[in-house]
Amino acid sequence: MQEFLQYIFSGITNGAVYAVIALGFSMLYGSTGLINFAQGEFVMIGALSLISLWKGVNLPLPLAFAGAVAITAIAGAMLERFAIRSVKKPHPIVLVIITVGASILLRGVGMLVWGKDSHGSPSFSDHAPYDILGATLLPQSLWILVLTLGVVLGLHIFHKRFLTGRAMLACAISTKAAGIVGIPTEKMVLLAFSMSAAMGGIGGVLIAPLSMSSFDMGMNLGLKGFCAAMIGGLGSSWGAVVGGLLLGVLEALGVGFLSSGLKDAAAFVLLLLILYFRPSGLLGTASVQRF
Amino acid sequence: MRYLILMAGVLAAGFGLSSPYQIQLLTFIGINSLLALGLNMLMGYAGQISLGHAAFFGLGAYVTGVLTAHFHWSPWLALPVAILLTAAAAFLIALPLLELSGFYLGMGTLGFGMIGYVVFRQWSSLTGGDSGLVGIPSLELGPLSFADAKNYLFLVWAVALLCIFLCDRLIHSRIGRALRAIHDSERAASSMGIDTGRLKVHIFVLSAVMAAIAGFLYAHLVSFISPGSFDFLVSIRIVTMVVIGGMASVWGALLGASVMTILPETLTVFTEYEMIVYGLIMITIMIVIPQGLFRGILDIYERARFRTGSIPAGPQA
Amino acid sequence: MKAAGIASIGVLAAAAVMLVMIAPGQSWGKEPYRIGGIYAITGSSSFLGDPEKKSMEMAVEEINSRGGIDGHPLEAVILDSEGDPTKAVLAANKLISKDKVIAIVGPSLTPTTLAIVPVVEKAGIPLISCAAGIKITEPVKPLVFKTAQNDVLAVSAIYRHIQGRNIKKIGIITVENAYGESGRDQLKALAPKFGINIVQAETYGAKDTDMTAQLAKLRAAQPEAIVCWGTNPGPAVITKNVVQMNMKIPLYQSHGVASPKYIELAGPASEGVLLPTGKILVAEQLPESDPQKNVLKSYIAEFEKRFSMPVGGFGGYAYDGTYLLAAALKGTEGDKKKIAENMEKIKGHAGVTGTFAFSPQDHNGLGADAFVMVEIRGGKWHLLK
Amino acid sequence: MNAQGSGQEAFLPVLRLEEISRSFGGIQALNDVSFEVAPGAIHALIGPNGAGKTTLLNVITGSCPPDTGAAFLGDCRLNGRKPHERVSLGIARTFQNIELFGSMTVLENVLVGRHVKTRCGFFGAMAGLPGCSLEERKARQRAHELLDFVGLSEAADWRSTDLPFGWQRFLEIARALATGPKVLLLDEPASGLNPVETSTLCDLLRKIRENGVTLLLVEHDMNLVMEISDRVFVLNHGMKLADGTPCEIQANEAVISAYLGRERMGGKCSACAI
Repeated sequence: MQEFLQYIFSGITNGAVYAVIALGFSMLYGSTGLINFAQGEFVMIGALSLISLWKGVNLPLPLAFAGAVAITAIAGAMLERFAIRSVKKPHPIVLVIITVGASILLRGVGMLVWGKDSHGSPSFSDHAPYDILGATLLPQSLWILVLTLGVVLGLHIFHKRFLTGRAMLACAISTKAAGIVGIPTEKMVLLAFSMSAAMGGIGGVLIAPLSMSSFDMGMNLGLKGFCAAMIGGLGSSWGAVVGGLLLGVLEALGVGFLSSGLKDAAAFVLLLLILYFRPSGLLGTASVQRF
Repeated sequence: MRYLILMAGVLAAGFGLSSPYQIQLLTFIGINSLLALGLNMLMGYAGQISLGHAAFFGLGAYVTGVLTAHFHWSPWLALPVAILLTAAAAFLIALPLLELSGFYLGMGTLGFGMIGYVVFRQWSSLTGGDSGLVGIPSLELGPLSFADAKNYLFLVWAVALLCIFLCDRLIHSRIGRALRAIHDSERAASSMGIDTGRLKVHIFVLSAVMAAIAGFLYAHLVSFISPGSFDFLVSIRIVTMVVIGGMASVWGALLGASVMTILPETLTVFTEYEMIVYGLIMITIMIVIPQGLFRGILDIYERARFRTGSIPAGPQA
Repeated sequence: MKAAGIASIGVLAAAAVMLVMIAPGQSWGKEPYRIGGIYAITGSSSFLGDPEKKSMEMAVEEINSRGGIDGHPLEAVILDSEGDPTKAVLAANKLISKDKVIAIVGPSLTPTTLAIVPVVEKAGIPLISCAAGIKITEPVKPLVFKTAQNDVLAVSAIYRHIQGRNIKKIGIITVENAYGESGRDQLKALAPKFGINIVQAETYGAKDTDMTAQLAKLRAAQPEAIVCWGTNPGPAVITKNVVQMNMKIPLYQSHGVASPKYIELAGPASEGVLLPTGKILVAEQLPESDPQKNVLKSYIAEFEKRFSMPVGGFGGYAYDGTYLLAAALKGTEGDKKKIAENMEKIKGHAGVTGTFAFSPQDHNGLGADAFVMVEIRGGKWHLLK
Repeated sequence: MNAQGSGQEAFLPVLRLEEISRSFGGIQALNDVSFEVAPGAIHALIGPNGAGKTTLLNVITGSCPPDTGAAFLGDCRLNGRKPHERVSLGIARTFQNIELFGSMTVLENVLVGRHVKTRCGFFGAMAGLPGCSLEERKARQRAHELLDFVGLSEAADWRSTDLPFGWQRFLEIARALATGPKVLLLDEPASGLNPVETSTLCDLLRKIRENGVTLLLVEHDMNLVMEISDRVFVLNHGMKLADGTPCEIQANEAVISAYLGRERMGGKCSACAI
């Protein structure tokens, strides 16, 4: 029981991080129909920026948090402005390769800026870990969970309540029609890119105190986040959350009841099963035709 | 004709080159060409992406590696086994996914690729696990020993040329037309009586088999394999070769494979900046000539081939 | 006077420039010995390759400043494998055919080493690997040597310490790569010899972010100590997790974390962690009688001065490799076969990693004294016993 | 069904729909529609927008399976057969928004149409078997004949999407004919054509009928429908409203009130006497 609870805690902690990263994938796909393979690199930038701003520059945590997210958002906006928008005939595969190129580029930049070593970061708060029925719950896990839910709720409200959010949804449904009714579609794409990059940045900020961060941390997290987004249903915010948590918990249970070496396989077997039996994802409704 | 030129080129290079480094590089280009060619058939003609081709590459390499190193089979016996196993795996992956349109195959292959990677690492009693599988013998055919780097170069390129030739033939046949039709309009292709799902499964299997052959050649060339050579990044690299070279063109695959093999070798002079330069080059190529290097170069030729002058270049690949 | 001084400086500078331009052929009476280096300078194993490259460059300069080998200067050509076997094979071929090296030091990793072994054997070039894997030197290949300690030595050191504390049940957690796999195999193989029972064996991915699930499973098996086998940053995360989960049992790490980075990453959680390491981390605590003391002192001083970064345990593999190669080169006039033969004759060579004594049966040349056990106390390495 | 068929008429209907229903969500697109298509004739399917014409076409081609009811081609029950299987059985179609294979030449487009009439497979093509090259030669010959037939032989080597719009229509028809259909379904073949092209189309459709291919066209151009159709079906709100010769339809009160309203029907009854 004690172990089981520990697996769940561990799974939820990792899962919440996957969820935030998945959210970035999902919201970009939802508004532009694009899969950004550089998403993991935004996680890396977020994590390392936080460490630099918080520990290096000694900014207070909230400021460092905001700064790190802002840096990733700017990186995302630059990716859209200088690379994605420059493509004249945007065939999806060409755009995907551009994001792959961007991920290599960003990793290179990360290596130059932060070096090849790993960096650690303290937790957001100094509380001692909680002991629940013998299982340990880290305060950082609570932070991650709360902030993840906050991000999803924020996104939900943005899409439902704000004019810009609704305009973005309109672009997702039909760029042409949105353009005709006067929505600046180019700006919307730019905004979608920087928002999804910011999600990646938040994921990085959340994970930095939990683990060690280095310039090459992005790919693995990006893949997991992408997997989570697929499981939950691309384009669905709540799907991303469900997918992320499910993936995290499944991995932890895989460690507990199978073998730790097979836990990555477990994630991808789940992905295949979802594809076979429910291709639109657990919560996905949109017919997935692009790419 | 083009084959003759290429063949002459390879022969000249083979006999002209004395540096084992250049010979080895050319051999790797041949192996990568096989990989890119197979994936090009899938991406360029069936309009599907595979993000797990490294797993098929690895399957080919590991099957022959395990059979020859552990069980002392003849490589020539192991080759058909590798091909059959890879074909079966590809068939099982593709069957449920290719019925659906969209990018499901890409996602499925991504999952398959990761699972393959985990299996290569975890089944250590057979695969040698993370530290790799040693003792894969070199190839021999009667009195001809392919332990000699030059002979191996010729072998790899003979296989690559044969595959290019066969694929070229296939593309210009009934099946190839059907594939291009699927790529242009799946609805219309289906209304022409083309079994789109089945054909896509077939081309996927073909593409996986070519990757397996490349894996076979790689394993016996390096005589050592480890999971790191078949991870997700390798899958991405193969996709990149196809796109950079140009989709829907066997020659584009060749060009893409060459560029992507030589580029990292030449970029080492940038040391710390290597990744940045590499990423920039990829992005720039895609922005400037999204149809790929080969198409980009042949644009003018294409314009001349169709009578009217104002044709947008290349198929919308 | 002043003018003369400036003039003489000018002349000196010009001479120096000319020397550099026509060097090295002119300044030395003899042709340089060109040797190759292949390291994972970039990529995920750059923590190994980077200091190795630096140490090799350093060693070459030191040797040349002492007059080279039989009057021949050393010249090193160093390539990056990025930890990729295919790239390593290409690099080896490039070194052999283009740069015409007479021997190679490196690569950094077991897979990259195993990948280039056939290449160097075909070319008849001696190879001194910096990787740990036992597959490299067992079975013995005439041309292949290595300077990194076999994992079996590290495992023995840990197990002896565990035995001394009268602990019988341990849990192990190893990283999923060649290093962790080799460690896992040795940990399992040697346990019965020391009367130790491995109650639970777990693994973790090198890029995993949280290992509490694995540790919970370990805890359930109720071991009396945990042995973790990996390279940074994973073990640092595990160290933190162990403390967070309030597991009050000794934690042993492998020599893979033996760098100041580990203490920095794990922070206060590293207090009391035990690990085997080469003597480099505790050089100043060694008794004066230790044969390695002088080598270590000069290596550490030179490395920290030159690169202004703290020294770790990995660069020494390439440093020793270069010096061993230099020793073996004496009197060979570049004959590759003789280099290998000379290597096998080297005895009592005090290096950074240990005291090497090669033989035709032993191409690693290190004994149990290559490792000492240290404990982390107050953020510092503390030599035990 | 044989008994029914032989008892009713002297010939077997080439295409027969029995009580087809199909709904999308809450909308009943087709409701219990039955009709028969006689061989060797031109049939038209008309009805106001949203009457279910295209859905019916999709039911026949198999891209939209019916909820209930059955479709037959001759003796052969079509239900459960995939679209591409139906093509080899003899059902070909064209699209309302022309769907050519844009990367191919005009000739190649028609050659794709020969797909079901040729056999050469993966290995045959790769190995270059003599049977395959022979088959390819024959296919090319047939494709040239068909281009001749629709009057596009001049443009055989053009890229298909470079053809003027009207010609693309004819190419699509040639491509559909290449599959050797028994029944050819045309989805609004005259839309977007100018009057000259429409009359050429009219001639072409008659020529196709003379070659023994049954035609079923969905069309809005009443002049065309009334001029060339042998029989007209009228759909309204997913139900069959009327079925008869153009003259009968023009006279049908229900049709006039429901579909044509006060508008006078195009074409002259005398012009379409058979």
